[in-house]
Amino acid sequence: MSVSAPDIAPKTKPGLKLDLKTVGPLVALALLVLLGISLNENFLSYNNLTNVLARSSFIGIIAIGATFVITAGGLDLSVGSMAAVIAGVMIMVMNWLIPTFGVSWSVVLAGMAAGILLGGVAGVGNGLMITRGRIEAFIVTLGTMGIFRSLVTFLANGGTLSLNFQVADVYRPVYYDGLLGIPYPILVFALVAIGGELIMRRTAFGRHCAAIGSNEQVARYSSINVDNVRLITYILQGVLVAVAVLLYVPRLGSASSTTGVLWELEAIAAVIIGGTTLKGGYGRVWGTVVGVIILGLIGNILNLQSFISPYLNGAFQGVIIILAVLLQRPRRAS
Amino acid sequence: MSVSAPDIAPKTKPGLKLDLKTVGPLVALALLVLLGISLNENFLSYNNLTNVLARSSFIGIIAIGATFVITAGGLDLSVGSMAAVIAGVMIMVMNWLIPTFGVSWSVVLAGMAAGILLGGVAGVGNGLMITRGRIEAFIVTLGTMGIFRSLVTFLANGGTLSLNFQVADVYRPVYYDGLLGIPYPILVFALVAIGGELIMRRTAFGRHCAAIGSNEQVARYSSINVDNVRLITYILQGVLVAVAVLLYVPRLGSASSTTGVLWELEAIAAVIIGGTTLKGGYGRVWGTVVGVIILGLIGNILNLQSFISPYLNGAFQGVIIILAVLLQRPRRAS
Amino acid sequence: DDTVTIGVSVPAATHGWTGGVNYFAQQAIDRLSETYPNVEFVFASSPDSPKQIADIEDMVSTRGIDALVILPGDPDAMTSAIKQVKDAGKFVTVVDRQLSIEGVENLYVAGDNPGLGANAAEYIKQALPDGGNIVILRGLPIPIDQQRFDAFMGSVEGSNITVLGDEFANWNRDDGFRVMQDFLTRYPEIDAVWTQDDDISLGAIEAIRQAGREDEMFVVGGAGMQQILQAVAAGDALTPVDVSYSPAMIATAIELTTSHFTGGIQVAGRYILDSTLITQDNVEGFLDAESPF
Amino acid sequence: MSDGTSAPMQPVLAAHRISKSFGEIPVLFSIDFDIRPGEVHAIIGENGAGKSTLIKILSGIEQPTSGTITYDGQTIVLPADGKAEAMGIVLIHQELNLAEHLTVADSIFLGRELKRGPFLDTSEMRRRASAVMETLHVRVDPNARISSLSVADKQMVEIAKAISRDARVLIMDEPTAVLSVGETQTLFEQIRRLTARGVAVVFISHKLDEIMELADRVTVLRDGQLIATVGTQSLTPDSIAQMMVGRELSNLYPPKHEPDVDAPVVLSVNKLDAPTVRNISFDLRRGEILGFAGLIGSGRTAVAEAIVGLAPRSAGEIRLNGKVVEFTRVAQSVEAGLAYMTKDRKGKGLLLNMGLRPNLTLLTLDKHLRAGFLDPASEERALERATRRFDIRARDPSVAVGRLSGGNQQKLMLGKTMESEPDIIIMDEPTRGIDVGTKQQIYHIIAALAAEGKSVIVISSELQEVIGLSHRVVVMRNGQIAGVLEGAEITEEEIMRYAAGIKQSGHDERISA
Ligand SMILES: Nc1ncnc2c1ncn2[C@@H]1O[C@H](COP(=O)(O)OP(=O)(O)OP(=O)(O)O)[C@@H](O)[C@H]1O
Ligand SMILES: Nc1ncnc2c1ncn2[C@@H]1O[C@H](COP(=O)(O)OP(=O)(O)OP(=O)(O)O)[C@@H](O)[C@H]1O
Ligand SMILES: [Mg+2]
Ligand SMILES: [Mg+2]
Repeated sequence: MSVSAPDIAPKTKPGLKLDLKTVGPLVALALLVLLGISLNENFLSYNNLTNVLARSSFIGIIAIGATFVITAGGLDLSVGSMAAVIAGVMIMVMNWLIPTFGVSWSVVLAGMAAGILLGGVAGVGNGLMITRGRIEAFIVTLGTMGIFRSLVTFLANGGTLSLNFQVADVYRPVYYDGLLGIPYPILVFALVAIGGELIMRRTAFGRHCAAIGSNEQVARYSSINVDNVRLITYILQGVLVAVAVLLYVPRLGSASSTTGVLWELEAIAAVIIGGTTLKGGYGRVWGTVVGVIILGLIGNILNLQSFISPYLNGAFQGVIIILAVLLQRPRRAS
Repeated sequence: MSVSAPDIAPKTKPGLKLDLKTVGPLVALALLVLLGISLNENFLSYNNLTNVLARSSFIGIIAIGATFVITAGGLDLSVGSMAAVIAGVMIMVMNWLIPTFGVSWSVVLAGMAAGILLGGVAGVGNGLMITRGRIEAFIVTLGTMGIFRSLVTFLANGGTLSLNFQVADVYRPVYYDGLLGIPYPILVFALVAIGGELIMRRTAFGRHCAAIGSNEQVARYSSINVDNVRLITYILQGVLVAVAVLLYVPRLGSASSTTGVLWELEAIAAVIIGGTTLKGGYGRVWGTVVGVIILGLIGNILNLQSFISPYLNGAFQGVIIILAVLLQRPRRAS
Repeated sequence: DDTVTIGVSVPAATHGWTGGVNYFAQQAIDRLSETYPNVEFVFASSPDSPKQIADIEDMVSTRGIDALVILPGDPDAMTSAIKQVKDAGKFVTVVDRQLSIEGVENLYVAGDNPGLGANAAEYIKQALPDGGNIVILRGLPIPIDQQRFDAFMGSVEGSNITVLGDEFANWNRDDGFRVMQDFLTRYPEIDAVWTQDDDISLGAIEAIRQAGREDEMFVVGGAGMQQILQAVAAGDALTPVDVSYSPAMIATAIELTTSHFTGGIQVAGRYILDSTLITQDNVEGFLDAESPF
Repeated sequence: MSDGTSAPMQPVLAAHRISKSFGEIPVLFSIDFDIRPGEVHAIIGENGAGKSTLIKILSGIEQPTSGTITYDGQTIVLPADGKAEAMGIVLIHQELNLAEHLTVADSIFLGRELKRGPFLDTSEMRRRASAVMETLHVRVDPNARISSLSVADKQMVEIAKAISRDARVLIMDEPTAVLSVGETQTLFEQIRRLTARGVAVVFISHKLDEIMELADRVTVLRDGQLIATVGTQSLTPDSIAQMMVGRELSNLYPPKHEPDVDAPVVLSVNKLDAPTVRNISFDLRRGEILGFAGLIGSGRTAVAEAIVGLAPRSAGEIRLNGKVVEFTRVAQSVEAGLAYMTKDRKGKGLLLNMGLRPNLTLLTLDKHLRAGFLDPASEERALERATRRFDIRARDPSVAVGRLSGGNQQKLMLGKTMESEPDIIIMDEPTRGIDVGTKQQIYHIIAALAAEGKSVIVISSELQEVIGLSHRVVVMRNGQIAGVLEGAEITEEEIMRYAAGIKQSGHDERISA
């Protein structure tokens, strides 16, 4: 608030306003949890909660990358297809290495390395076209979305790429096991979230993302290398997509042209539900985590009840998404 | 790239720059046409051209609405599902009126009226939530996208809603016939495009859209009723979706949960290929028309050849979309 | 001019089964073009009905096809467009899905969707003679799914089988996994799962294994995916049977259509490929090491 | 402080025969300019003369079309994009240059964040931000978001940002345009402190008294040409003005007409309460120029915005020509003949990405309709008229207004407001960033409007302007009216007394003529 007048005009309390905007997603989450509890006594069970969190972890990790991209004023529509291509290539690499290295962890590690590498390269590709090529991010990533999707269909010959069964058995624990009862996917998700929050809040890079998204020219005049920062957000996004895929592949051991369809929309929705501004300039990673969990719970709750016709699942989802954001909407801009 | 050394550095000439930005989509279109001609002698045939234009007209009419929404700084992801619901309701209304009115044009007209009305109402719904409810357009229309999609699934009971065959025969000419050899869909598309271009360029409303998209505060201080203008863009979008559906129903005679899937992405892509700015503030309807035709031709050209594996169609599409925009990319913003 | 052009139009590979359709179609095309140098094929794979209509329009107006083999993604939406191809004097073969008016196609090659549902139901009734609880993982909300579902429900009606719940799993492994996990949370007692599709089954099976409840129930899928068939052959108690609904029917349709032009045989009428119950006893006939599906 | 031209020291930064064109359009012709350690070198000139362009070149934001730059005697090419800051050349842009989403502390340290290990040292940055703001006597929370600050506070943040840099050359483009007298004085103190340490300062302002007070040397630009560089001692405000404008500037302010005490009251505000202001009552007569004075943030803008319907009103009554009006949207007030010109031209006044024509007619598009459609020819005529009347200089008429010089943007905004032909005009800081020559024209326009029977409210932080123009002056303090001055009472001292709260009229007294 500016200096301005004291003791008069009780203006809309900034405290309350700030609070709603901050706790909005949390309130929505709490309401959903209450709904879940009221529908099914198993809702709060260890099994159900770890199930929901573990399967939300892919989108979650991707959405954390998207938080950076969007905060810096960008957009990445290609993440779903990128995930599919990375999964496909990982599987092919592992299958292809078995004759040489046998069924072993080294094959899995090589596959993982290939995945991360590919994610980074895909991110570099998107990022360079957007920053150096000066093409609208929406178009670049819409284009690469088509390209990646085609590529995986082509690699899988229209069908499904399946991981060799023995390697899959070696790899399986990465999704299904855990530490101290917490499945690995949840642990990785938590680590990425904490790291993301730290980077966003506590590093110059995070600050620069917000500055660029808020006002690119100001950032440039402050001698921030706008192109590089933006490029890094896309690379980060690519690498995080790959990390998500590292957890995805051991779950079902396959990839096809349907892998990751619409993940981009889900990730962006989670980011915005979490309170990040779509036009850039302000992002919060913890909000994204809440957004992801909200989306995960909606699906879970729908499966736990029988009142709503399955035909109307999408409508329920739509209503909840709107309500979750309604809870944190700004008052009339002045 | 930025301006580098001194000494009469011949800066990118503003004349040329403007031209490229303007003719970019046209150049892309011309190149595609040349490619088409080289691939197949029938490419330029009357039949092929009217086929391509007529089937592009649905997306075209929707994309013209999207041009206004986007110019005014908004976004509508719900158009595809909205189209499905409108088609479904139109079919139900017509089927339901047959017992009363018999198979006649009046039934078709009643169906059309219902469609337009529903489109307007859907637009009002989106618009009110965005303007009065102050919820991010992305979220509102993502929500209604789910809601509309569910609704049509529900109405169709998970299957397909089919128009009574006799009424379909009455209605069919609206897609397949024409005036002076030009199919009606192309005529309607042309009319909507001309009207849209006039509204955008030559009316206060068009100017207001650009002003709002450019800077909402300035618009407000310039006595523009920001909320109303924005609301009208969504209503216009809804009505134009309905107009597109009026042409779509006689072509397919049915509606199901898969009707109109991904139309929103195609419409937005056409708008941006045409040179409208995704963040708002500048829009051009003729550009959108060119964008729609480019997208239509890509599909057509893919069918003219057998070199590219159908699995890679999406990749070809992606590359062309990126190239089309590359042709009009801005030089380094200063 | 004795060259013949045959258009083949199928839906894009948006799930495993359509992936198989794409695969078998291309394989048949490759094989037949080699055998018959004077037959040219035009292949298109389309994500939705307007695109599929566009594709067949293009085949007629720019590629000059003599025959069309089509697996319509949404038959109701495609009917009038296919009828136009027929009216233009082309030979039309429709695969898998019934058009909404009769007598358009010259040749109809189809699987049996209601049969798929009914066969699965019959097996479950027989496997659970004392009754039991089952859950259903459906595909996408489109007519095929509805036909399978209706037939299944019709068949279990009046028996002592209780359908606990049904949700859409979109013919997709990931969704099969997700929905099954939640069903396992929700229902402590499940005796059988009907997924009507092997892709969904694969996801559901992983969820059941994760929950450690593979001894309590079995899964009946559909379509005859090799991975499941191998499990059937191996006597896996979790997947004792499968119901055939082979995507290779597209290849049959292409072959028949080609022979109409090359072999001088008049082919016409309806070829219905039964949805048979595949058990450990007859699984040999369905195994095919080459098939990607 | 150095003593002007007499002690020629080696310049830190110098420009030699610098020319600059934007596309085909030349804006600077062979300019020589240098700046020495410890001096304040002012640049003055009319709007669009090329001042901002020159200093952008001197700080690497723009590259010259020809000519060279030397730094410490070495010929160099300055790095682009503010990287010259690392070399000690720091620029405060003419237009506010802050990212609205960031906090004050974030903004001050943007691009050179303090770190502890890999992480930001936020507490240290906050502490240092507070300390700088302290030296500038600005009371803003370092955690406040920029978007919540007033224009003046934003400017102070910019200044804080600049002086907290380790500058050898500090270039300021009209830093005082949005500042009050007090804030200006604080800034000058800081500038003197810096020059004493040998920092070289380039200072641009249209306020000639500031130039006289602060500068050691003055460079005058006109139409992109260098007119002269002279020591300040040899100048008077009149001679500077003459060099700038190229003609004699006699009376800055037009002669005041006697206010007509019988003229009808056209606008009457009674006990108005609105966000940040309370109990506002005053009358405005036909043909009257009513000044609004007060410290920045005293609520003058808030009053204006509440009157025209831009801000909600919680209590009170507004009468226009005797009739009670309830404006909830600006369109209604414009319709009723009451127009408000904002002081925030960049954020609320102009569409920076659009051309002059759409900006000029945005408020009054209805006047350019023919058969329901816009008539570009009619808009073009309006632009020609406004260009002549307000002397808007755009070398390239198709340029986006964001590229116009600051003063010309202001003139365009004035033209836009006047397009609605209002009977009552509220002008918020009407001459912000305008050169003296044009200022004189604008003052005469305002006087002529009043003589025609229009009424004008002038909100201004330049006391001279309020005093020179107004028939009566309302002084605001802390969101309330502290007093109303008339005739001989209208003096700087008297206004300051009310504005500072030393003097106050009775609380419930109805304040009117
Ligand atoms: N990027 C640009 N593109 C085109 N023209 C420009 C650009 N920047 C400045 N100009 C033009 O250069 C001329 C000089 O502008 P400049 O901003 O240097 O003036 P100024 O002396 O600072 O004026 P003021 O006192 O109004 O701030 C103006 O005619 C302006 O329109
Ligand atoms: N806390 C607030 N709540 C709502 N509006 C505010 C608040 N603070 C300022 N404003 C509005 O912001 C705008 C500009 O504020 P600013 O502080 O520059 O002006 P002001 O307080 O009116 O002072 P001045 O006398 O300098 O014009 C005004 O419209 C004012 O009503
Ligand atoms: Mg300037
Ligand atoms: Mg103020």
